[in-house]
Amino acid sequence: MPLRRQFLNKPDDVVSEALEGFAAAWPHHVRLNEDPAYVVRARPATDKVAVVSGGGSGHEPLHVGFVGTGMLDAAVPGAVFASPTAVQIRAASMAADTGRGVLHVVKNYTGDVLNFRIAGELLADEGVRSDIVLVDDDLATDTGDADGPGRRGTAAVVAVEKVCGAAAERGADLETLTALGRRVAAHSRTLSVALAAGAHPGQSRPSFELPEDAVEFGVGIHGERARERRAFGPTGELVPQMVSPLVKALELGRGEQVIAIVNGLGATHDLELYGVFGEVRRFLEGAGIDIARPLVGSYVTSLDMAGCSVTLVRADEEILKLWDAPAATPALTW
Amino acid sequence: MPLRRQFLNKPDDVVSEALEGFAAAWPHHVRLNEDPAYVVRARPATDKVAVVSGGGSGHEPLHVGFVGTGMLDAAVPGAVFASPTAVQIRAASMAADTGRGVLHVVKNYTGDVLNFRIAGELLADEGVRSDIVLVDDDLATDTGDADGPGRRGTAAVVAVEKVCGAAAERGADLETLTALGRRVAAHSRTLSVALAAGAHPGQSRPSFELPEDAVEFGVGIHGERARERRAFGPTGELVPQMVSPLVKALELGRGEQVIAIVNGLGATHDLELYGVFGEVRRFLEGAGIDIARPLVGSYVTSLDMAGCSVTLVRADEEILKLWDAPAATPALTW
Amino acid sequence: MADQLSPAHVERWVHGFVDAVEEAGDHLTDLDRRSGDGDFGTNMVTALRRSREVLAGADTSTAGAPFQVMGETFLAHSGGTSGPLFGMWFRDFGKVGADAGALTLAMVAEATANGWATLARLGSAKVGDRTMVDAIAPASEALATAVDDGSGLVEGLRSAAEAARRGADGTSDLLGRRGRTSYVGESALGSPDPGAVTIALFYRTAVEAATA
Amino acid sequence: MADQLSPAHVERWVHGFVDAVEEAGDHLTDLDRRSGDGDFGTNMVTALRRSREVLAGADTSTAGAPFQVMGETFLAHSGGTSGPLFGMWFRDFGKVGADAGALTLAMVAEATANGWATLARLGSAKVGDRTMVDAIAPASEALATAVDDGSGLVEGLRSAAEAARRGADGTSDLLGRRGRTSYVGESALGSPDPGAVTIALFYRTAVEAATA
Ligand SMILES: Nc1ncnc2c1ncn2[C@@H]1O[C@H](COP(=O)(O)OP(=O)(O)O)[C@@H](O)[C@H]1O
Ligand SMILES: Nc1ncnc2c1ncn2[C@@H]1O[C@H](COP(=O)(O)OP(=O)(O)O)[C@@H](O)[C@H]1O
Ligand SMILES: [Mg+2]
Ligand SMILES: [Mg+2]
Ligand SMILES: [Mg+2]
Ligand SMILES: [Mg+2]
Repeated sequence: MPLRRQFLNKPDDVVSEALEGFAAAWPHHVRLNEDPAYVVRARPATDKVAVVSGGGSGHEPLHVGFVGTGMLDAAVPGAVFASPTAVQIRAASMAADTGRGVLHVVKNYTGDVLNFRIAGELLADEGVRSDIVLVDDDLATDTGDADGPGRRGTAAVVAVEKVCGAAAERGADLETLTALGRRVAAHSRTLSVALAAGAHPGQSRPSFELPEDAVEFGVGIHGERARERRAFGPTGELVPQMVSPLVKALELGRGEQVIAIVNGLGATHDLELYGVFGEVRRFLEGAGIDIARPLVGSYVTSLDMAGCSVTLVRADEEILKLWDAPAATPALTW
Repeated sequence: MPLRRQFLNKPDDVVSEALEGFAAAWPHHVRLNEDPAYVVRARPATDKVAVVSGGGSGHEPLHVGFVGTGMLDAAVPGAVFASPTAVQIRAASMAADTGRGVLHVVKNYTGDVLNFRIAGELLADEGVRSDIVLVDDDLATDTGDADGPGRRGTAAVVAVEKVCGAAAERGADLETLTALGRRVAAHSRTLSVALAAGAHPGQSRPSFELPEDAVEFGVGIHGERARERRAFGPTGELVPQMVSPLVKALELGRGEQVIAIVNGLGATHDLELYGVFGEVRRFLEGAGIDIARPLVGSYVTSLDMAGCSVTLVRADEEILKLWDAPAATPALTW
Repeated sequence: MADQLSPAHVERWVHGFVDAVEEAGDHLTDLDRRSGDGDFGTNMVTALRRSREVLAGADTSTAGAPFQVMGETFLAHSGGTSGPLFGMWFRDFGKVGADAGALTLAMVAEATANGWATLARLGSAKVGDRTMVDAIAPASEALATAVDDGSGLVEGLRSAAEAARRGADGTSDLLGRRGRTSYVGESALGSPDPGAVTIALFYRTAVEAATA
Repeated sequence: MADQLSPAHVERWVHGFVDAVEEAGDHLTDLDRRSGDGDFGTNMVTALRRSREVLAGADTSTAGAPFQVMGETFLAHSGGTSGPLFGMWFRDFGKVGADAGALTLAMVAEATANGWATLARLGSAKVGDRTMVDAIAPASEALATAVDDGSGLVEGLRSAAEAARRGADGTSDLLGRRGRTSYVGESALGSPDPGAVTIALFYRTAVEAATA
């Protein structure tokens, strides 16, 4: 039975203690409000639309690691894998609002969507305008069922936060940002594969067990199992199974440009992530698709899951310019 | 039996494939020379002492991730956990040399020391001046035996590379840099604790097994066991056992300033690292020691080891100024 | 028998509701175990107890105040799906009674209609989806009829409570189409939806408060 | 019997050495297993085979050239402790013969003395530490004496080979104080140090090349 112990005190305090340590580690970037819990920039912006995101904890550096110039104005962390409350979101949004409204970047999960929608109503009562960009990039949950919960939101949220963050910094208004974020989200797809599940704080059992010859194909970022198991194999065999459906779903044609994100799910080593990226590159080269911008690292994790995701974002000149714009956050700076 | 599979093709190709992917992912930062393998800045400096480091692979982002403005001019990766060869080091050093000499930042391991010393002799034959700063911060291997191999080099190497990199960028000469680097190394100590060992590429067994109630205390970064096992416990109990000996070994007094590095060993989640950092802070506050600069993240890893290290570096105004100087590398940018 | 709900009546209603849910907590959790993930009762009781504590120190001089406190408490502290939904539910009652010295039957009817609309907007649940909306909708219709008919407060609340109970009971025969219960399919049949049962308790305790 | 080692002699020496280590490979690995980690023979044979391949295409018109090739090959490709040390060892032979049409006994003595100094500088091993230095030191002293005495090439090489062999044999009685063998303590006693044995082969094959 794989044992997965963690460095922690009481499991219930993991998030609040981590937030305290995080804020102390990045005093020039962020400031923590303890109750309700949210993180804002250390030097709040004064005249721009506020870009705010949030969701369950356990995905670090997402979202708190992306608070800073050029990305988020505030991040709202929930408990591990649980949505923040609407009151947290309202408080963070009001702290970040400069009077020009608030863009909520929300990963598509029932709880997150519900609480951000409620927060939007609460904010309206306070006279604060807000709107939601729903990020729903996980191709593994694309059932085509219009009545269902839709695709989950995963690593494409980083692209949405980067691009909208940069546009907001340049003065774009809320309508423009909402349209831009929705465009990025609509043109993003992700597939994730796990070699081993992570374990919840305080638990030593991973959230599922995998036989030696299988990978969890199309896994989510909350320790839930995928719909499919496939044969374990070398990256040269696994990666095309991930990238090919993304290309098809986005209907990417020869000569098109993408942002490609290879993301570690928590316990996957850089050596592996860069190897995976090499395979992504080989595949896309073969398809005549140009990786205009690469991003490789562990940005959206699922606790200590051994796994990785590949995200493709169709890019145009506007998106690339915003992607290249400066950012200064704990997790992403250029 | 914990299963630790990896994303890879042939285990023998892990390093070369990762390097290829790494270089493709950071084209504006680095350029890869394939044979002999080394990484240099994409835009080489023209008039400064070259700062070059290297060592076995499996510690990523160390060292290749620190190539860029303000840190390394070149990094020389060996096979997993094995020193690069002297010929690799010579080639990297000659590629990086601008005529003002080369500083080698070397972690204290027999193979690394031998190959860097040989490289120094080879370089002398080519008319290239070089000198070595040996980083030997691992307090767990401080036996006091003058004839022994001495303390191992671990996470303090990041501080040495950052500080010497910044000073080199400002024009310091080789003698000054060597003295500076040795000063930083002499005032640095680290202790590392593992909750689970990592596994070599292609192997599914971790390099050692731990009972549920024990931690490997004073572990290295090559999957080797520590001399000691201690009781597993909450971070509030484990962290003081790590920090207290560091304070003693450095003879840190009340009112002194340190750079504190909390480093993940590969599979340890940010939530945990920030929790650990919180405990480090509490302990040092109690001892009246000021964390002038914090750094929290996975910078010097041991494959997918679950564990973390705490490094303290005694800091003065010069060191802090150099620490704060801009850096633009794949793994560290500010 | 009151014909308006004074702030004291509303407080009694709210405390009666907290007590009733506390008493039914294990049963509600069990219902959620059959049709979801088995945390409903526990979450509900936790949030209600917290509300009771906050209420003890709060200014409840208007008829809406107790509901405003409950709304904020649920929105600030309660997780899961039902927590925020109940938060918005209570909030609509708080809004209607915000500046009022008492709640009339028409105001209860208005709050119920607003709350139904809010929940439908937020959770997209329609009647028949096996959610608390299946108790809210008949209660709302009963209240509207009572107001139209010029019924008295107690009579109107009684008809609402009766309608809500029947609606809740009826969820036993429904297949879930919203929330977690949509994943369990037929195995939930035979047990009512815990959210709907809780709404029935909400109107039952209103009657008790008005008649006590 | 030559009194100088021409480039052809040196090539024969080098190939003879490669063959001899190839033949002794398993035995050397076994010795390293007793006193270290059991990779010595394998590493050595791999690097020597690679050297032989490079030599086939290299310009070896000077007496030092084959050694230069071997030095570079070992430094570029051989891991472990002994690989780089042997690289530097061959390199010192390459340097002495760099521009020479032939190697005299004095030049072999000089290269040996230089190599010894290089290894001592790099590896800090002293005589008696159970390393290849325990074969090099007596060979170096024998060569110095031979040069002082005006001995012929073959005679001098023979005395070096004999001294190196005795030195290597003697390591069986030594406790390791450098490298991995320092960790295994007494359990290595009774078997000679593989590095020292290899140095003895180096001088034995020199004699064979000079007398063939
Ligand atoms: N979309 C929805 N709209 C209205 N009510 C809902 C919806 N989804 C679930 N519910 C109600 O919430 C109750 C379950 O609440 P809870 O246990 O907190 O949810 P979960 O544990 O699934 O997050 C159900 O009994 C149902 O009445
Ligand atoms: N410090 C040293 N100086 C000289 N020779 C050494 C030293 N350490 C080891 N050796 C030689 O290296 C040989 C072992 O080589 P090798 O198996 O490549 O080393 P390892 O596997 O320990 O890295 C020993 O037999 C010894 O002759
Ligand atoms: Mg539930
Ligand atoms: Mg639940
Ligand atoms: Mg060996
Ligand atoms: Mg070895």
